[in-house]
Amino acid sequence: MPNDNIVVSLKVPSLAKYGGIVRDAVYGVALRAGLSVEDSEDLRLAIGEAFTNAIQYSYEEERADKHVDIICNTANGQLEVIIKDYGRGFTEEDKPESNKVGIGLGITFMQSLMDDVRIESALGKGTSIYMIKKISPKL
Amino acid sequence: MPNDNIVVSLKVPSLAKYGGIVRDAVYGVALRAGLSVEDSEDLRLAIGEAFTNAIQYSYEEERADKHVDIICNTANGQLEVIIKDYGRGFTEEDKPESNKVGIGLGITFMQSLMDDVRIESALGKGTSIYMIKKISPKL
Amino acid sequence: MSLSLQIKVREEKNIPIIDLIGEIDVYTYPQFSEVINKVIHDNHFNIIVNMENVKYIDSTGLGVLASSANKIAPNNGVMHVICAQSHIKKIFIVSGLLEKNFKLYDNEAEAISSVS
Amino acid sequence: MSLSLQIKVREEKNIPIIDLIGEIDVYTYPQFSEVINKVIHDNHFNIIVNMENVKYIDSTGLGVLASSANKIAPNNGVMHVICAQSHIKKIFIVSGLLEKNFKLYDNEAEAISSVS
Ligand SMILES: Nc1ncnc2c1ncn2[C@@H]1O[C@H](COP(=O)(O)OP(=O)(O)O)[C@@H](O)[C@H]1O
Ligand SMILES: Nc1ncnc2c1ncn2[C@@H]1O[C@H](COP(=O)(O)OP(=O)(O)O)[C@@H](O)[C@H]1O
Repeated sequence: MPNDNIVVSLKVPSLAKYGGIVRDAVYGVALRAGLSVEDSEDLRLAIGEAFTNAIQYSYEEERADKHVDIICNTANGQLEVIIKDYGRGFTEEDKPESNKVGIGLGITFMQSLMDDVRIESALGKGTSIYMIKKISPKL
Repeated sequence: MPNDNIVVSLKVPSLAKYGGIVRDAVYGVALRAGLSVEDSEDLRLAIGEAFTNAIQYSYEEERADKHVDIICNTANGQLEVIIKDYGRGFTEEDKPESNKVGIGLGITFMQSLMDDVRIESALGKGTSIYMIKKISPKL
Repeated sequence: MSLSLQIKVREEKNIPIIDLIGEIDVYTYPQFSEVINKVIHDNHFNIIVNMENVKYIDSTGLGVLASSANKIAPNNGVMHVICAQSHIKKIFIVSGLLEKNFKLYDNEAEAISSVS
Repeated sequence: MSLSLQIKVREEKNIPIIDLIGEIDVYTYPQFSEVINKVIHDNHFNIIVNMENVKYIDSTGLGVLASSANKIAPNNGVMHVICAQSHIKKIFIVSGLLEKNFKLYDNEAEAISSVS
């Protein structure tokens, strides 16, 4: 169904403990969109990394009163997942200090696991990560 | 944290196969809100019944282009979950014919498992089911 | 997470056992309905439904069970349901089905010895 | 679904084994970090981390492992990781950690016989 445009969206508070819900929901959408279990696991990790960054960097601390949006679009043989935070944002020149446990793997993981990753970020406005995984026809 | 107002919302297409994602997400929110495993399982079923009704009755058939909203609010020691569809709606006098497999248990289950259930429905506009489960302090 | 319900049918001492794994809901109940109707069509009136590995069942799944139980009732058939998990048992209790031709068991051995 | 990571520490042939069950992410990694730091503080330089029952680990969990591996490196310590599932193995491969003082095993017997 190449022209079936399916949209699933999820909004959670900017709190670390909601990561599991986000990852499970996106994994479930991926399976239903026709991604293989392996590709869906890859997406689970990529989404997990983007959510972690939203939690660790968008505000100084976890915020129950702020939120993160996750939007999944299935159309034209691919699944696009967008993770949006409304926090500080970053540029090459102006980045929050890497968290002590960060080993610079988050964005690397996203890029190596997804077919395409695009980052839109504006200081003071927030960050949106667009990730695309192609739906390969089942063998 | 009685005044911590946590909001989680989810929007899925009006398709039967998204039920699992809805139930798992609401179950996850319930655990995080401090509900016991047993109460969270009750909520899983109540939400499942409300979602099933949205799928079976709001339109003549499943619709990828229509959607169901699920909104979870945690505040004042209770979790409220709202399921909204934008379909035909119903009144005591004007109801869609009960589905062949329906045995009139859906709303009964919701009422017996939740602390409070309120139904708002308007013909041609849709149906919203408000369900409340109190968060009992852990023993 | 598996998307589809897994269903297997086997026989023990001539009694059909339907093993269900996964979730029975508005998406998957038609599969379950098809399988159980076939079993009844083969003239089995005592049926064991093994729900030990069922994570979720709602009124759509109970509806399939209830209408199947109605079909076997004229032949004194009984729907024998194995379910170990308390939240699944609770659903059967709340549903009122246990007042009809339904029996619940904690495990397969119990069910088989009761039926045969 | 369990909300918190479950962690147990035991010893086999004087080698500490950290059993992890659940998900290691931005929410749960501090628990893991605390436990592994305690083990290192007790002067163990060869550590087995059993991830057979880990459903998910991301860069926060790998960060804990990487910094622990750095701490034991001066004593020729090695981080021995048991992981059976392919999607967890893949994360270790992509991370580049296997080029450092890390070793992967398919099961506990393999890990123990290699360390002792
Ligand atoms: N959502 C975000 N908001 C603000 N800054 C971010 C966000 N995501 C990433 N960054 C910045 O990009 C850097 C690189 O991120 P990443 O590749 O995940 O590695 P790490 O988290 O280990 O530093 C982070 O250190 C941070 O400065
Ligand atoms: N979301 C909905 N939209 C329209 N009608 C509904 C909706 N939910 C319930 N109804 C109506 O209410 C009736 C009772 O629902 P329920 O208690 O779940 O039992 P059943 O589905 O077995 O009939 C349904 O038969 C239907 O007519």
